[in-house]
Amino acid sequence: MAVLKWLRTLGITLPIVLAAFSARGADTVKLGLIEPFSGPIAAVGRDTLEIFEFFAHEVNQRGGVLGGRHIEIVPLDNAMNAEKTTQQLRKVIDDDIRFVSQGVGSNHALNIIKFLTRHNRRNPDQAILYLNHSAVTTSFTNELCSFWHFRFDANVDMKVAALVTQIGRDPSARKLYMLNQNYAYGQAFQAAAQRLLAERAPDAELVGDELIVPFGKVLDFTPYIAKIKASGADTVLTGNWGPDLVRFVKAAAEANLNVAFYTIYAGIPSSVAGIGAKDGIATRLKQVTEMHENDPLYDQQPADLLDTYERWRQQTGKSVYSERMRWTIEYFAAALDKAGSDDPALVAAAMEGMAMEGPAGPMAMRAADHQIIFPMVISTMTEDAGRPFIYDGEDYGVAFATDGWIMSDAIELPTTCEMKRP
Amino acid sequence: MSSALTLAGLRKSFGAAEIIRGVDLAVEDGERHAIIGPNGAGKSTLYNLISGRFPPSAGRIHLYDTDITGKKAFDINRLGLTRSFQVTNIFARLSVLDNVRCGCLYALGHRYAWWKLVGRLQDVNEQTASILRDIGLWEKRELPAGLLSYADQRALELGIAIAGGANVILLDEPTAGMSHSEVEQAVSLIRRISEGKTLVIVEHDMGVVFDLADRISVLVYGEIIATGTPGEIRASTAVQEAYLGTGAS
Amino acid sequence: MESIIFAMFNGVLYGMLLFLLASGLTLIFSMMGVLNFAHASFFMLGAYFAYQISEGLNFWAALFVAPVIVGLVGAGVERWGLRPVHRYGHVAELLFTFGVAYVIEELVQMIWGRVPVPYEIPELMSGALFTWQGFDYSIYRVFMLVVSVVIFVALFALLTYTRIGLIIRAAVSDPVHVATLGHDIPRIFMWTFGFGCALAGVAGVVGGNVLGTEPAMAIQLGPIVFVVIVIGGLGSLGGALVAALIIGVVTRLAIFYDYGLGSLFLSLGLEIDTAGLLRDFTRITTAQVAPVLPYLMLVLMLIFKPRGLFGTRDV
Amino acid sequence: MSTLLGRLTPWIAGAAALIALPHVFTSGFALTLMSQIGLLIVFALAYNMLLGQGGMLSFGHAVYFGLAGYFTIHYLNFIYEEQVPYIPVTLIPLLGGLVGLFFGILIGYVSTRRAGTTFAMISLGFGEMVTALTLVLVAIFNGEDGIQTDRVLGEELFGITYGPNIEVYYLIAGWCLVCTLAMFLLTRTPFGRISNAVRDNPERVEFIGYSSQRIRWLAFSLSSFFAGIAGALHAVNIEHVGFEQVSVIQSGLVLFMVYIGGAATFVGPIIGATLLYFLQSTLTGVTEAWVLYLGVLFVGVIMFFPGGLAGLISMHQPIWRARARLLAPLLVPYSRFLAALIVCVLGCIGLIEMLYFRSSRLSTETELVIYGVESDPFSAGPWLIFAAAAGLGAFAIRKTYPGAVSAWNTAIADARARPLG
Repeated sequence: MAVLKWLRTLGITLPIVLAAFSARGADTVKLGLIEPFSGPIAAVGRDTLEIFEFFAHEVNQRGGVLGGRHIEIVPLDNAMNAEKTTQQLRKVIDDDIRFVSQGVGSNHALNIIKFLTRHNRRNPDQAILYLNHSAVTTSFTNELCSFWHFRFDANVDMKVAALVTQIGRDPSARKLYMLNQNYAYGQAFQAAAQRLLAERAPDAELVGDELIVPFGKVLDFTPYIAKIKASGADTVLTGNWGPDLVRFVKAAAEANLNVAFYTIYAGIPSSVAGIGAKDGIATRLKQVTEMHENDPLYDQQPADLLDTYERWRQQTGKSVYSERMRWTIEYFAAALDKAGSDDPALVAAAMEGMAMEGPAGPMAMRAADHQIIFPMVISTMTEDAGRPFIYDGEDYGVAFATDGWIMSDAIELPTTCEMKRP
Repeated sequence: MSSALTLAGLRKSFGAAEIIRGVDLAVEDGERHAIIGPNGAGKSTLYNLISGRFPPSAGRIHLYDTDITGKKAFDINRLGLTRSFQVTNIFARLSVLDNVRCGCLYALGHRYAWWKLVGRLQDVNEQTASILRDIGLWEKRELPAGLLSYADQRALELGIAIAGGANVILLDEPTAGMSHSEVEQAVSLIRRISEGKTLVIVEHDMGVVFDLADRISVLVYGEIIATGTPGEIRASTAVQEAYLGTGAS
Repeated sequence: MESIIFAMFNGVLYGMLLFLLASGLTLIFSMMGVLNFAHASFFMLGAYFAYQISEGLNFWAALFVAPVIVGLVGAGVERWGLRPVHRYGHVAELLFTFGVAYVIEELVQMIWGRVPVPYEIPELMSGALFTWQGFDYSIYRVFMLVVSVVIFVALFALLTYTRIGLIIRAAVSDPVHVATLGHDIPRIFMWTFGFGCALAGVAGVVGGNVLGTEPAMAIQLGPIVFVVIVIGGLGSLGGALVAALIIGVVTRLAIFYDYGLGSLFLSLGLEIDTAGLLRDFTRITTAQVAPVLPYLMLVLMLIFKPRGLFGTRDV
Repeated sequence: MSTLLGRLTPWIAGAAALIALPHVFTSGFALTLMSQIGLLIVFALAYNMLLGQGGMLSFGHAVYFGLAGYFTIHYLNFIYEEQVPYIPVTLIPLLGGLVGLFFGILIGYVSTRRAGTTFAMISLGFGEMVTALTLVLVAIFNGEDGIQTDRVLGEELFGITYGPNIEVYYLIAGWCLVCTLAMFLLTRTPFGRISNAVRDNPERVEFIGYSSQRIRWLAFSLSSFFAGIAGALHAVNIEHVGFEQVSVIQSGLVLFMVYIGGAATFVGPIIGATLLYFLQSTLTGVTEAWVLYLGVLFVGVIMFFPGGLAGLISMHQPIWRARARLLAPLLVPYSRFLAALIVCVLGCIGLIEMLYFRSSRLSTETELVIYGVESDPFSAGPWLIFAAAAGLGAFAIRKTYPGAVSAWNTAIADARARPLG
């Protein structure tokens, strides 16, 4: 069966690649993608690369940018190692690539921001622009904000705002238990939730607030489950990801803990695959995303976009789970055209304030801090809600169903950014 | 007369088994003292107690006037007692030269120095060279010690032990496994190096023992049954019965 | 009071899983003097094989077949990998198994991909067996406990009362002598290693679905298992059991009695600047450092009792 | 005089090479690569003071490398905030070394009480503990994000600012040379020799007046000192330090470098660090299976060439020294064996690449090019070819290996038979 699948995808993709090869010779606009393509979390980096290449190809098929030039994605492996990120940035300079994108690991994002700030100050003629597709540390668009950085994902505070707003709407969420990873990201999640809960979910009482050692160091979550049980909580709010989320949810399901899980990252492939359908559904696992395939709004998207999605599913055997990476490419292409040049400074200027139609209404790249603002949706893992979650051709027998949308005004938070423009 | 090494009421048990059962012995300064006894009599254990490999269960050990009971091996060595091993115990990957050199570094006061180069230490170089010539390994000084022949390794074992110039030397079967001619060479070597020092030697080859020793102690089942000059030991009926008798007949 | 017992019971459940993992490692170490760094990798192989088999057949088939396959793989690694390295000493053997751990992790990724596989608890046993303090204990939890206890008893009996156990114990203390009695020591070592790996495989089968089956599970679990056997005393099966239970219970209690280090410093009269670089020390609670506690215990143990709880020999 | 010149030749040549390299490889990527290799050489040599010279296998030596890095970054930031006395960046590595030394003395006291396997386990325990602490103590280590700095403190001697990477390269090259020389000289001190003796036979050392524990502790501390210098250089070069730098993965990498390069010789770690980091930086972009190849190479070295690459070279040194012509008869059997090895390896690589392609290929990648030829992993042809190559190669290895070994045996016996001279 598997072989058949491969053959099928091969048949579909071969013409695309041939087309891509014929375009290679032409003058392209290069976008360096610095992600882990080797090492323990290579899967995430490689998935990102696939999405970028797919949607860059879509843009190129439509006629490219700047009057026919193609966008070329240049993968640069950082092996999830900070020094490799720096090394790849120097390669980017060597090869005269003027645009980079990255999103996996906020430590690398921070490195890129700091590196480019120094580099662009010292070499204004060779400035490089950074498109951040997934690194969520809030300070990147607050005190650390930079003219050369644009974020196409909501930051932690915004995601927490969305989750907390939904908790405020949820009449069954009365007693809330927070559990987060004890490092910069988890602490930011915790702080934002503590700040926003009183205001947005006044009826929910915080009955527990816990930090754990991150990155798979906690092997057995049963003592935490026991504490949650003892606290009488009906809702869990967690920013955990990776094994820290998978083991947490599995332990809760095994103990028949009757609570709903509000999370950020429940819907990414490694979470769905690791948690599995049964445990995910039992814990009413919720995620906050920019879109999902079973939302009523999905079918109301423009026909050509739906076509593209369908092609994506056919070609890759994967669900559509990160819209924001598509936007990153779309924004990039639109800004290039608007600037009429591939000069990073002009492209950055063009991107500021740029509006685009999102899945649930307009979204905009806020000029003040280069943070994109868009509506977000909370959805719950269910057994059957139309399009099942697929990854690598495997049907995981689950889907996400919408709980509610949080519109831009509820997500947009003030920024402390004092943008220095060149 | 002062004793170089004094053992008083020494005992050692491993679990329920008592291997050394109350040994009293005084080795005079400057004498060559042999300890003989059948296999399993506890000779090696006795050496291990004296040299600090294990602490004794009871009793005291004195090196001259210093109580060394229960001291660490390196402390005892620093006080001037050295030993060789029955099973060759050298630094296999170091060169022959370095083996001997390591043996004399501490005694010559270079201790743990990490700011001096060994090649520049005149005193060490001289002493190493003289010992290498003594033990007949000067020609082979650059070979890794692990590649030496068995007899050469035995000689090197001896060289390491005496390199520090310790006053009291304990040798554990230095001629074990050697051919007849090798034994002769070894004996003359031992005679030379123990000149002016105190030597205690455990040996199975009775020729060697009677040739070398000023006095002999007989260890049987963890107890010393007799001590005396070679002549006295030869004449002792107790020794004859317990040990030599079986060997002689 | 009941909550303490409750926390301790949870600790025992977790500790027994740790023991299950450590038992094979201890067995291999006590027989061969080899510390198998790849042990957690064989655990991971057990989980992956179990996943594959339960996809095709069912969990019960996996429970019996997967460990056998892991054991055969382990025996193969010993025969064609470890045995030639034996002559270079224990450190080289340790290095070899370290390399094997790398290779196994990569092979697993090559075969099963880099994302977790959905290996789940069998439907039959996911129901609750009993409820205590409002906490449901699934049948599976108890099943894990039973498997661990059975393995411990069986191992103990095997080593103490059987002829094979006698030969194995003799082989440890005097391999030359046993060899002259006509026993094939390399062969015994090979099967010992295979058997130890099979035990890790059993742990993988019963633990993989609870912990999550993914390529990083070996590297996450490996160090803690070493802590168990070092604290217990290298080569002591009973020590491994006690250490595993202690670690299980202590980490549980640390989470349960969430005690802040800040208050400890205050009671010692130490004042820490709450804005300076050391501010985290006032904020940390024992629950947050629970996973680090075993390593702390390891260090303390090595300072005060370097041979471990029940260790009888040096390495 | 001529012998002194002879001894200095490799050092002068090394220095000349370090000066010349950035003029040969001018790209920023190459400069970063060479800078990293330079500091990794220091780290690898420091690690080899434990493994190769002292017989201590550590799984946690990155702790001293990383902690020195954290300290360096903090110190640079404090200089900006004028909270600490100014130290020129040129001398900052020394500060890192002292930090490494401090923790080396502290942690070394506990861990060097044991040798062998127990020591290895303790080092692993400390490694895990410190890695976990970097995530917990956010104020000091800033968790996953790590901490950053700007290495440009202002003008130093000769107007150097360390803004341009070339200046940092020369900083690293200079320190690398100094540290290498220092560590080389250390092997020739009483401490160095006794350290070797402890490696070979820790028990015997006790009977020539030395405490083997004390020697291990000293070796551990000094090694941590140099690891700290390397960590500080890393911090200056990358201007960032994160938990990866203290983690067991970093410790494992340096172990691989040292062992594959050859722990028994002084130059082994230099070869290992250069080769492995170069391969790692270039191969990761080419093949996904890089880590697998690294693991297999490591296992292969342990099983067949425990002396590592440098060991392979140095086992021919006695022959070379005795008479260079004795090497001639080795040529044919060696090339036979090498050819067989290459065929087998190429076959295996082909198989592995196809397996990887089938298991984790992206839909946007549709063809697999191996050795410049498009190989379709979904048809039998390439599988048969590569399997045949691997099989035939393995068979040929079995056939040619004894020949190579016996040729060496003959040559070495001839060489040893000649008198010293």
